[in-house]
Parts: sequence; structure tokens; C-alpha cells
Amino acid sequence: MRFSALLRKELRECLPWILLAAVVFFAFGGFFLRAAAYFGDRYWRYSRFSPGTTVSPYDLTCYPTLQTAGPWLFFSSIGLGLILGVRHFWIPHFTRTWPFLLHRSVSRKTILAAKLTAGMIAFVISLGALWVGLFWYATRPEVFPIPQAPRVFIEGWIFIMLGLVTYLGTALSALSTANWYTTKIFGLIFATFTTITLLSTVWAIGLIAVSTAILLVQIFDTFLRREF
Amino acid sequence: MPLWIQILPGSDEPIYIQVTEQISKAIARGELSSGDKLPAVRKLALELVINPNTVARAYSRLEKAGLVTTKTGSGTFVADPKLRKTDATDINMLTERMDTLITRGLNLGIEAQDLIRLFESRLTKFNNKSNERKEEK
Amino acid sequence: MTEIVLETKALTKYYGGTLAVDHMDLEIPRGCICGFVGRNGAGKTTAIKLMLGLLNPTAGSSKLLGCDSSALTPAIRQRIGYVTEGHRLFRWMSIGGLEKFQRAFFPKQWDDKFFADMIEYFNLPKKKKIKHLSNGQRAQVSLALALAPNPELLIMDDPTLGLDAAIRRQFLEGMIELIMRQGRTVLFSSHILGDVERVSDRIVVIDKGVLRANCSLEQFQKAIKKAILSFTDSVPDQVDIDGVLHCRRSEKGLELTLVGTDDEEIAEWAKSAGAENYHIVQMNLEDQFIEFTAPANYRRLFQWEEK
Amino acid sequence: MKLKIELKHIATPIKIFMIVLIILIVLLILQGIIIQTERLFTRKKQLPAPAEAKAELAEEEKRVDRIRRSAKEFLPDGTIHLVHNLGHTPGRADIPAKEQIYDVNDKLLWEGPSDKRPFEYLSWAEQLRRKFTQQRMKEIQMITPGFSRFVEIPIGSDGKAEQIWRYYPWGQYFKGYKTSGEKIGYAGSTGFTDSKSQVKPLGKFRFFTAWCPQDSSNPVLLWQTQRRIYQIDFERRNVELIFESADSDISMDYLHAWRDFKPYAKEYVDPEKYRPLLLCRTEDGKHHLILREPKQQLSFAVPRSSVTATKQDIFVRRFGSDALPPKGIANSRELFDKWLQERRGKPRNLWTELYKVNNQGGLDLLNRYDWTLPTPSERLVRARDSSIAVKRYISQLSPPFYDLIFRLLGVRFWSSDYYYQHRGDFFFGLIRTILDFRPQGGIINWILSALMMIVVFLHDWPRRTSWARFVFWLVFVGAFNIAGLLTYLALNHTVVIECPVCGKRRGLAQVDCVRCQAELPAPERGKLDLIFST
Repeated sequence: MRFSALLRKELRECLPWILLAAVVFFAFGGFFLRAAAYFGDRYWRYSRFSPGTTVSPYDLTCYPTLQTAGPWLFFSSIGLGLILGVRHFWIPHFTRTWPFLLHRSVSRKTILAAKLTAGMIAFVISLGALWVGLFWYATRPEVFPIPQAPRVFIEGWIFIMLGLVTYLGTALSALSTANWYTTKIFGLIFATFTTITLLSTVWAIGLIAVSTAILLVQIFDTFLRREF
Repeated sequence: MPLWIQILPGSDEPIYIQVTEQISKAIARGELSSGDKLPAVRKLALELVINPNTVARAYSRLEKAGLVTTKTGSGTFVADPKLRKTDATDINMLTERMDTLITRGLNLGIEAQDLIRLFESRLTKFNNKSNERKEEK
Repeated sequence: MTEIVLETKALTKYYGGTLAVDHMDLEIPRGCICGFVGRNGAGKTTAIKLMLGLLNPTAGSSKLLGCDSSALTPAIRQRIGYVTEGHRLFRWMSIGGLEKFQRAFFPKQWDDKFFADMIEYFNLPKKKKIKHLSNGQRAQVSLALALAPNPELLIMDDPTLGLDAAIRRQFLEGMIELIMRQGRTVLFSSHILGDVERVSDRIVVIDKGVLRANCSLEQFQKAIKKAILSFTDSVPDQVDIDGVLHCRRSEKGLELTLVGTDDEEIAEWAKSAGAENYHIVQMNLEDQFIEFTAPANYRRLFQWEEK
Repeated sequence: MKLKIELKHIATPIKIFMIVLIILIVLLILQGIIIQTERLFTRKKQLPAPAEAKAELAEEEKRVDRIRRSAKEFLPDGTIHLVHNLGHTPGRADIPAKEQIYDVNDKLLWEGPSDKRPFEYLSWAEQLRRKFTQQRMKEIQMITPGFSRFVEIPIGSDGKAEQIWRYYPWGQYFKGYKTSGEKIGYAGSTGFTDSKSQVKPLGKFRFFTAWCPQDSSNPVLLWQTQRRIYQIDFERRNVELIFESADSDISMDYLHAWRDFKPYAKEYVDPEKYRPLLLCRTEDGKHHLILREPKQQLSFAVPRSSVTATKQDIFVRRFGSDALPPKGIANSRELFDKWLQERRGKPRNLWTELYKVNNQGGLDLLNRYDWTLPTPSERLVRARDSSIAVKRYISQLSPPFYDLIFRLLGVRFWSSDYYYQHRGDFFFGLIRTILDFRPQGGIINWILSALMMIVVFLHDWPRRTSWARFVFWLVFVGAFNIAGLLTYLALNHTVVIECPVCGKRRGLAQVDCVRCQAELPAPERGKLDLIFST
């Protein structure tokens, strides 16, 4: 009962930002996808294969039709991660509401768990649901005749997980009590390193799991031992 | 029972002394005749917005001074004058008050005689008021 | 001996190099209102936060309701009410929302009628968001929130800071009303000595992190006196009476602030020092506090020079 | 709380790991930047090309130069001609280049524009440039903001696509859809099937090339997996297994007249004169020649050779010289450098041979031609590369344990073919740059490490709470040099105050002073304090 109260409070706190990220992704991603569906008969380049000549293998590789929606999902999930991290962990420092929140008949571990689950739910609701909807829309025959490969669906979720890693990175940098400002920001830097590495290695789902674990352990440790 | 107590937190006299004095003055002036019931500790505390312990301490000082008697369970009542005990500290506290009065008078340049006449007139006023109280009852 | 509600043993806290609270040994019995008084930056808030387990002490320990404050269990925290400094609440929540949120944490303790009465008494709109309320209204809300769960121990950190007299009076009434219930204790820090004198049983004076006084209000007021001696001939330069806080010399007289010395001693010393006459002045609580916490070389800010 | 204690012992090492990792990467980036800026500002000092190169060559030198420049061409009967191309008249690209044809003993046979050549030389199989390898296939699966890419082959007619065949790397098969959306079927190693259960995987992808036949613009694939080569034609729905090696991996090297190009295409080979041919190499060193019209398969063991097959017979041409490094030398860098030093300055003799392949796969030599090359004039002396020196100094800051990693990974890691296989991989690139900046056991590095250990010793001495932590940080800074020091300072910078009891410096964190074991001094009880319990 107490946990659900905390959870509801955290969710209501970041509701406007969830809606913003959802709107940004859906409006722009969806719009460009719709435009792509309407204009891009993506096999126009087919006509370039003139008979009797070699075909460069790269011409045979192409992005999935959801390519136009990809960057929007990628950036809105990272943006949402940043904003939620700030909203849940930086702003209580400025409005000095930590003592009021912490002095409750509930342990600190639960308070932090409520905040993190609220963050995760925010991601799954806003971007996750939208991504599933958009993917279903993209597989409808009249939009894109050729069905999407399942791998693209998983990659959408990887972007959402990246947003989550950025969320944890911001949270860690908000909570860390390092005396130098740069060491305080290291949580966020680590999250960006994960993003960069992910975009340059093949299929690094393990990378996301490892970096989430690293960030989560540090967040819990700092939060439990820190003074507010 | 128009008992009205005025608390002045910033003054140099502690609050419980102020309470005691004002109650004793009220008794002396006859607003509280013997046998009346003083307000309950909690009620007075809430009304004056002061700590109930202070009110309780004020009541115990009054009881020590013999002005009031407390009957357990039913509250505190004004004691009749005969029972009042006077002890040395009260007397010299009284004399000290009189000295301050006198010095203030002399500073104003009033002659000793006028002072005595003023004192007697105030005393007569007190007396006839207490007499009227007696006739009413 | 009544049960000790709050106890600290050699509690010390360093912020980096600066010392905030220095070896504080405090014991507060149950059932009293304890005024926490000290100058600005004397470590009141730090002490309170240390007791509530929000800060980690550098040395020493503190116990709250018998449980060590660095490991306060949720059950203990449920019995403690805490009003933060500046009444910091969630600005985006409405009063109704805040009440629903708080009630979830005190399932059986929450007194709905009491809260509704207070809100209605303060005539605060239930729908309004905290950020639209004025300071006073916010203070009233946080008072209502603190009193509604009928806490066993109420700790208030400078509740009446910057509030007008009427709201301050409401706070005092709230405290008195709470203290009347059985076995309740209130610990509140304040700067307004008038309120402290009016309401508190015990007074705790902190000066530069060191605990200087921890006694009942009456003892404190009786202990600090000021003696004024006038001399005919020369003023003695050394003053060997014990308990002298400050002494000021003028060409004909001597003004002493004394702590804990009784009247006969003063009289006897005055005779031995050859004073013409002396009298003892009873100071009001504010002056007593200022003299008590004033540093040794205390002097008025602006000296009057004889032209 | 139990959880807190355990968590602390897990969280602190992870925190240290994260901070050190970030500092190391930032250090790498800074070192890279420094070297790049240094390289920008220092010009490469290059000796001016010797002036006399343009002067008139002696007769003999001219002959040797001509031989060196001319292309050695073969006639079907085996005679060798030296075709010396004189190049275009400057500025006039439309006039075909003039050339002179000499025979083996320097007799000029013909001279004139290159397209009116009287002789019909053999055209040789073209070496396939392995562009789309297994590494590229992995790379296109890398996630980018626009998701990862797919191999999709569009099939259609008169410029409009009707079918799409998408390659599924997990299942190793092709899946076909109509552009209207319905599923057509699957293409696997056994050919085209309708249901997913019948399709067999093609095998681990290695390389593929594609071309359009003359009559249609639908690409035909030559798909090489680990042990098999397929020719997949989606339009005609057939998957032809061209070659399969039983045990060892194969790599497809040469292709000749296999693909029917239009005459204007660069790789056009006259189908009447030459039989389609495909040469591939297996790991055990054997070469397999697959021919068509009529179907034939030969295998022979001749390294570094190119092949052609006319309607009548099959020829193999080999080049060789004594300038190539012996076999096992490429792995160790030091041996390679030593061998290079000897080679420099000695003339090189080369040879070329023409074989004819009989149908059992044996090679009989038709002709051979030898010639020698003069020692190349030292035109370009490698200027003292100042950036190497800068790198050596900068890398003194990087942690000493990089050397340890380098010794662990061993020299094989540096060998070129290992490098080619993993070139695109990010982590490989990261490790390679890390090892690029290894301090190579420099003295300065050790001094720096020792210095930093002293700094940490002095800093931690008053602050130390437990010996284990104290020793750990000393070793840590010793191992991680500057990164270790920064991490140490980031995590252990607590305040130091004068110990009022014994006057020495002491860390605030410990309750009792390190030297005199005195508690933090309590304030003296002023006699004026009014401390009365109730």
C-alpha cells in the first residue's frame, strides 16, 4: 500500500515528461514513417541494376522500412532518460524535499525502488507501447507490403533500454557525493559510453545488461549510505 | 466570571509569576470571592496559549501562598481569607513593592503627607468594594 | 525517572573541516515541550537531522525512541512527526493529493476528521496546489500534516520562521493541544524567544555546536541575573565572584551578569568590595539568552563616544 | 542493515572500476589528440627526389627499364611477348595509347596503337576483390539510429520490383515476399521450398558477389559459405551447388567468363573462346578449378597463380621473385624488420612461367621467362618520424599493465592477417589503440608510477583507516599510473585537521587520531553551563 502510494506519486510527478517524449516520438516518428510509406517505393533503386553488369553487394543491403522512425525513437528515449533522471533525482535537491520524502514509515530501499520502477514504467508505457503500436502499424499490408524482420522490433527495444541506461546514469550522477564535479558526472559519462559502444559493436545486448547492473548497484549503495 | 489574565512573554517576570500575581490581584480586588472555581489547568493553558505545566506551577504557588485550595477531581477553588497564611517572604515582597511605590512618588516631588492621603483614599475604595460584595452575597 | 525519548551520546558532526555539532550529550524525557534555541549557524538543524538519521554523525551516536538513529526502522519513523525547515512539500501536489499521499503511510493512525477540521479552520482550498499557496498557508498545511497522524514525538525544525503572529500562535496552540494528549513530546527549534518562553517546559541552548544549557525554563530564568553596583570611590578592577558572564565598568558603577550565583553571595561580595549600594535586576528571557550566548568580549555594536 | 554492508563491498570495487575505465578512455582520447595535433604541425622531412633521375639513361639501363615496365603476355601456343605501353600523348585521351611489342630476345615485332594489336593474347581470370566479407555482413547488422541493415534482393521485370528475397543471417536462408506482401517461399541449400521446416541453412556466410545476366536486370548471386559455393538465381528459382569441400574452409579467388557480361563491361570475356572457370583455394593449400561447358573439376597445388581456360585447354600462369619474405617470417615483427634490412639495396630477379593443365590435374611447363630489377634508388628516405618519439613520451603516462596485456596477447595479435580478419570490430580496435599507447616498459613510466605512489603514500598516511585499504591504493596507483592517482584523489579526498592532542595531521574520517589514538577532543565543560537533568 505504501509502495503503491510512492509509485503513484513518482509516476504523477513525471507524467508531463512521459507524454512529451511520447508525443515527440509518435508525432515525428510516425509522421516521417507515414511519409516514407506514401512516397518511398523503396525498390526504386531496383531499376539501377542494368543487365550485363556487376551489382555492388552494398546496393543489395538496405535499411528496414522503419528506418525513418528509428532516430526519433533513439533520441526521444535518451532525452526521456535524461529528463526523468533530472526530475526524480536532481530536482528534490533544489526544492530540498528529500528529508520530507525520506522521513516516512518505509525503508530507503523501498523509496529508491519506487522511484526506479516509476522510471521503468514510464519508459515502458510511453515509448514501449508506442513502439509496439508503430511496429504493428508498419507491418500492416497497406502501409508496408513487405513484413518487417523481427530483429528490427528487438532493436527498437534496445533503444528504449538505452534510454533507461541514460536514466540510471543521470540518477547516479545526481546522487553521487563525489567532491569534484567531474567525478559526480561520471555516471552520465558512463551511460554515454555505453551508448557509443553499442552503436559501434554488433548486437551488444549484454553490454546494456552489464552497464545497467553496474549503475544500479552504485545507485543503491550511494542512496542507502548518503546523507540528505 | 470576568477573569481576564494578560500574559506578556517578553517581560522580565516569568510567565508563571505573572499568572500568579494576576490571579492574586483578582482575588484581592474581589473579582474572585472565596469559594469560586478557578478555570481548569488545561482550559486556561489553551486559552492563554501557554504550557499547561506553567499554569499548574502557578496554581501550586497560589496554593502554597494559601490563596487557593485544590480539591482533587473537582478543580481548584478560591480559599476564604481566614485560611490565608502569610509568611515572611510575602511580607518583605510587599514592603519591597511599597518602597518602589514610595520612591516613585518622591521622584514625582509629592510630599509625604500627600502620599499618605492618596494611599488612604485608595484603601477606602478597596474597602467599600469588598463591603458591597459582602452585602450582595 | 520518566522514559527518555531522545538521547545523544557525544554526538559530533564535521562538515568537511568546519565543526557543526561538537560532542552533544542530550536527554529529553517524554511528555515535555523542548525548545531548541541557538544563534544562527549554531548547529540546530544539523543536530535535528542527525537525530533523524538523515545525516551520518562523524562520531558518537543518538537514540530516538530507543532505536539508534542511523538505523531507524520504519515502525519507529511512523511514530515520529517531522516538520522540515521551511515546510518543504511537493510543490506540484494539491492539498487533497498530499493528504491522500500521507495517509497511505499511517494506515490506522491518520485522523481524517482532525485534518479536515484543521484545513477547514485554516480555510485552505483542498484543490489548490502547494506552489500556489503562500508561506503561511504552506506552514499551516505542514502543521496539519504533522499533527494528523497523532505522532508520539514531534520534531519541528524552525517551524515559525518568517510567519506572522497569528499563524505562529496557531502553531503554539497546535503544540499545546498535542502535548495535552498522553505521553507526547515536542522538540522544536526557534528564534523567537517569546514563543519559546510561552510554550516550552525545557530549554536547550546550543552555541557554536556545543550544548550550553539543557534545563527547565524556570531554572534557566532564575539562574541568570544582573547585578548593578555603584561605588563611591574607586571601582575594583578584578572581580572574584564566581559565575560572572560579563562585566561592564563605568566610572562610578559596575554591571555584572551572573549565572547561578544566589542573592546572599552577591550581597556579601558587594559588601566586601565596598560597593555603596547594589540591586539585582531580573532580565527577560531574550536578554538572558543574548547574554548567555554572547562571546566573552561582547560589546554593543555602536559605542556611544562622549564628544 | 545486512544488505547495506554486502552492497558496500560490491559497490565500491564497481565504482572504482567505472571511474578508472572512464579516466583511461579519456586518457586514450587525449593521447590520440596530442599525436594528431603534433602530426599536423610537423611536416614530413622528405629528401628531394634525385635530380639526375630525368637524365638520359644508358642504353643497357633503358632496356632493363623497358623490360621492367612491359607486360608479359602469352600466346595460346606458349610464346611470350613483352608489350611495352608508351602511354597516351599528354592531354589527348581520345587517341589510343601507342605501344611496342618485343619478343623474348628483344626483337621489336610491332609498334602502333594498342587496339590494333595483331596478336591475340590469353585473357586471365580476374582476382575477386573480397569486398563483402563475413566482417561486412556482421557490420551491416550493427545497430545504428536507423536500425541495422538487411541483404535484400529485388526481383522484377521491366524496372518494377515484384519479389523481394531477404537473407536471414540466423537461419542462413533467404525468404521471399511478393511486393504485395504474400510470402513466396524460402531459398536454402537444397533449393527453393515453401515451408520453413524444409529449408536447409546455406552455411556460415563468408563472401558473396552479384551480377546481372545479359538478358534480365535481376541479380544472380555467387554465395560462398564456409565449405560451399552456391549460385543462386531467384528469377529462375534454382540454387546450384558449384563446389563443396569436405573438411577444410574454402575461399573463392578467381572467376573467369563465369558471368555473362555485356561487351562494353570492363570484365567482359568472349564466351566463344573461353570456358567459364572458377578457382578457389582450400585451407590445406590445394586449389580447385571448376569449369563448365563441359563440366569439369580439377584440383592442383600451385600457390599464387592465375588461371584461364580456352575451349581447347587450360593454362596456368605464375609469377615469382626472390623478393617475397620466407613463409613463417610474417608473424614476428623483429624477424621481419631484420629480413627487410638485408633485402634493401640488393637487385631482385623475377620470373614468370606458363603451364598447361592436363586433365589429371598435373602441370607441364610450357615456357618461362626471367628478368632482373635494378636496386631502387633511395628516392624516398623515411624521414625521422617525430610523431613516434612524441608517442613514446606520451605513452609513458599510460598504465604499466598495458605492457602486461601486450605480452599476454602475444605477437600473433599484431600479425597482419589477424588484423585483416578483425579490422571492423570495435573492441578489437579499442584494444589495438590501447596497446598502441603501451609504455613499452619505459623508464619514465616506472619513475612516474613510483612518484605517484609516493604522493599517495604521503596523502593517505594521516588518513588511513585500515591497512588493507592503504596497501590496495598504493598498488592500484602503481599499476594505473596517472589514471590510478586521479581515481584515488576522486574517492579519498577527505579533510585533514591538526590533531589538537598530539599536534600531528590526522584524517577527520577516523574517530581516533592515528598517532596518539586520542579521541576527537571534547569541548571543555564551561562552569557556566546550566546542565540539569529534570
